[in-house]
Amino acid sequence: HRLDPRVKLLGTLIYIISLFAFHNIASYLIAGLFLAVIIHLSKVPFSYIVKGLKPILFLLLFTVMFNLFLTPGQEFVRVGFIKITLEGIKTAGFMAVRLIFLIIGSSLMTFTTTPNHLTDGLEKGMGPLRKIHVPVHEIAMMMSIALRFIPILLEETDKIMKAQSARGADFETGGLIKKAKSLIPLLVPLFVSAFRRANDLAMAMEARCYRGGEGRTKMKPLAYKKRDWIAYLCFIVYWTLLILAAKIN
Amino acid sequence: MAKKTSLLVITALMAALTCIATMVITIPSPMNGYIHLGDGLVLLSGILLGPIYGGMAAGVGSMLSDLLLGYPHYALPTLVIKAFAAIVGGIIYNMLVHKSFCKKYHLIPLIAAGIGGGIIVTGGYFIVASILFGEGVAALSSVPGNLLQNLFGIIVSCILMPVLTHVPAVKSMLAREA
Amino acid sequence: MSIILDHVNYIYSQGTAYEKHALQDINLKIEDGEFIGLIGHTGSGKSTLIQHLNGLMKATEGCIYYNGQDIYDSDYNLKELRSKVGLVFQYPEHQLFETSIIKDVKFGPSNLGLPALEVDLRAYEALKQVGIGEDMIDLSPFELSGGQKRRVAIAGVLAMKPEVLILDEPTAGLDPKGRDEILNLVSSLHKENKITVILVSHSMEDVANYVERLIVMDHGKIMFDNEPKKVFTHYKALEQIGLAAPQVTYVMNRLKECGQSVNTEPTTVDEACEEIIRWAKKKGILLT
Amino acid sequence: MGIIKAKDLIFEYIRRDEEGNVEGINRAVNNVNLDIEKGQFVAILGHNGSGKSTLAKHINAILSPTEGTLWVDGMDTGKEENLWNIRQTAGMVFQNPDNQIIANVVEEDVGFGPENLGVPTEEIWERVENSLKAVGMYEYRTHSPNKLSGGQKQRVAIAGIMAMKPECIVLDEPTAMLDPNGRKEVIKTIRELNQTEKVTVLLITHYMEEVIDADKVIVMDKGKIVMQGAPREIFSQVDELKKYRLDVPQVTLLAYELRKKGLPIPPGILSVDELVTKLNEL
Repeated sequence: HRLDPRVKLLGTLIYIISLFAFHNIASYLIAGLFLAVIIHLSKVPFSYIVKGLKPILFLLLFTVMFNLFLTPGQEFVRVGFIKITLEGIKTAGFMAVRLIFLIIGSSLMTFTTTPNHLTDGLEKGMGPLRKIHVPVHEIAMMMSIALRFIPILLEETDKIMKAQSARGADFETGGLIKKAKSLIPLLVPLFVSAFRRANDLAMAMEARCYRGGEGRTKMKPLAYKKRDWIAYLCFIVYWTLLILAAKIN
Repeated sequence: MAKKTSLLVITALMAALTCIATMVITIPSPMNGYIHLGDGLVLLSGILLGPIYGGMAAGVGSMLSDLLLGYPHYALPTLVIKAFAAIVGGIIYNMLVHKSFCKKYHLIPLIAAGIGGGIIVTGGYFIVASILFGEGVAALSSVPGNLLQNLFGIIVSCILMPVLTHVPAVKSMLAREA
Repeated sequence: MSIILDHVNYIYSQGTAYEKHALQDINLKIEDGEFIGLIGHTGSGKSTLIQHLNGLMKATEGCIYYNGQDIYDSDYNLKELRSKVGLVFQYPEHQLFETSIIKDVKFGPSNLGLPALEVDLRAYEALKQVGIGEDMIDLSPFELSGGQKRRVAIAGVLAMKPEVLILDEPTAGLDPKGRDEILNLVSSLHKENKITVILVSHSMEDVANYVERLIVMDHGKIMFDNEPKKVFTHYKALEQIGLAAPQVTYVMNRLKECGQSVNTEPTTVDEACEEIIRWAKKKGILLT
Repeated sequence: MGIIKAKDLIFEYIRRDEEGNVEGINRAVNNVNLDIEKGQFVAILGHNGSGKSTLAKHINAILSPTEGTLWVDGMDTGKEENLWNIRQTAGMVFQNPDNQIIANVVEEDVGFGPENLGVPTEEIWERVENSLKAVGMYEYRTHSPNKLSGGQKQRVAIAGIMAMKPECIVLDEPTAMLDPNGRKEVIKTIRELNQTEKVTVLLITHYMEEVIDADKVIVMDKGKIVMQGAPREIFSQVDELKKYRLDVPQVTLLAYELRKKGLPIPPGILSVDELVTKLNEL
């Protein structure tokens, strides 16, 4: 939970790559075990994670079905003209497990990290990219401002929708084109508001001496702590185990 | 006021708008998430802000909406795909908008840009789905939803653009681009 | 014609940790042609209340009757209700969106499905009422000054010919002159067009000068509902909920506390002036 | 020379029509001369469009004069190289609190200014703590600005400026979007900063009640300074103020009317207490 966001970002990335790089039963077992340990450590309630899986349930089923029925190979069971192959079962199984791990893995990161931390992590983590003229600071600053204005503009959207409804606007019914047209009374004021806010904010930032990333100090500089190094070590161990498992296989 | 700060903030606000457009007007579809207005905003970001900043706004905004809506596994591909779509859309629009025949039918560059961006989005998500769910039909199932979304995006942009260009703030921005 | 609220309750995010009882057992009768002031500090439930009156929000419990009909009946036409109960939100100019003033004002009436001629007629009339000249109607609404924009936005609601007009802090952010202009406009709409007006405001002074009936809300409940003069006699209770009476009420009350024989009823400068002069003459400070 | 001094300041902007052709020139600030002493509380009154905001933006070097000069602590705002020093010396608070808070956590927002100035990390923390305490928002330091009331947000914005340790703060209608309670909070905060931290305050507003404690009131109309003086002097001229689309607090108006009717009370009454005392003395 209190890990440096850089660790979490990189860790998630490593984990996702590992899922695609190795696919055999042993490595998936290791991956599953690893995930279980992390879930335990992160203290995110299990029910939360299961809830996160809900929206993809249908997708999962769909994927499993497709791979189950459409993978060619040795026949296993046959009902009428539908046949299930051994390979089909295998691929479907792998697919399902991989998908579930992937989603749990990535949602774990979002559960334990606030978007703000993520922004910080990104800015620092991408630091080396600055050398090749990627405006890392600007991207991070932009993300942070976007995050700040999402709730504000969301509230504004709600207000405008209500105000236009009071003038008889109808956002609910009609076909695609009518619906698109009905959005104009919502979108134009929203744009105008966003631009007005942007103008104000840019002025306020300059009034507070903002002049880009150069020469800035940080109020909360990110520093690796002991537990961050331990986490890195864990990832190395995890990766080695995977390679070993692949070799044995 | 320094242009840089102002452009940075406008990009951030466009990202916030993109995120909201993706989140607010959603019709859940069981196949691949939801139909929303996000693609329209991706397109407009590319057009209003130009390829670089538009790409940033579109990518980041869409990614944030994935994170906030609980589709974190899509976040990274979304960032890349939507950014790329906005870039392509922006470039196509800027290429066509000064052509003489487009002066008469000012929707042509917009539609062309929308189609360009749409191809990127649909193709991009197809590739992602192929990696996630295996190649073939399962991945293909993402296509119709994305196409519909793009169509919706293009329609909204076509209706919105002419009205937006009358808004002073937007007008001055388009003038600066030119 | 009237609006009746019968035991109306509204609870935000019911069943979650953020549950909030925004309206608690509201009973209210609003008669035809009244001019009502609605006050309360931020979060007192006044915005929630006015959004119930035109059906934008639906009560968790209780009924609302408009002209004797239950607006929550399944066959009740909510769209028609919204045209009859016009609601002007705070900073209404932020909702302008069309390319010209006249088009924007037409938006409301054309949503009602009226014939084009009628829509035109209503739009022109509404703009005239708010004092926007015919020479301006083709301008973009974004080119106007703040006060003008606001009047155009109000015209957009007036063009729907509401029987009841609700305004949520229509003077917010305006300078004193702009504020007086808007309030006079509202007052003349009430007098000349016999529209029922509900004015939501933070300013006691404004309310005291204009309205005939004052409703004070606190924590989702109606605290006072009476003539302004009567309500302001409870100025100490008002202070406790973060509101205040007009300054002149304090002057009169303080004078009385000091043993002067004055009537504490005045709530406007004119009334107070008259009363103090009367007192001064009686005391012989001022010769008659 | 005072901390803010303007000499023959003129600012013009060019109006353009649809095609970008010059339609006319607007003179938003017209020949303004101004001298504000260190530590003063000065209020600028004027209706919307009277040029008061334009003047304020000059003090922060957001705009630079078309003609004439403005000095902030002796620095000419027209000179590019002074820009950042001026902005640090004269901080600016704007109308809409939502549109000037940058970060997603209160303390991070207050730290934004010092970060830009390149202040070392430890000192940033110190400054953030002090300025949050000065505006009474310390206990909210880890909150999200979105959850705060308007008055609280505006106080955070003020803390954000205070953390830059300015000599002077300019507040451009900081209460226009707030409810009465929020307005009271903010005005009280500003007055305290002026008295305890000795910052020079320039408050721009059109609410008369907010300026009765100012050392000096300036009234602007059509880009010009039309009245200048102590609040009592200014508020005794009710008719004059009405001419400039302004009004006075209700008691002041009542006292003025009573005086007109012949009651012997002094001009420029500013508070309920004052009026009651005077009436009792009769």
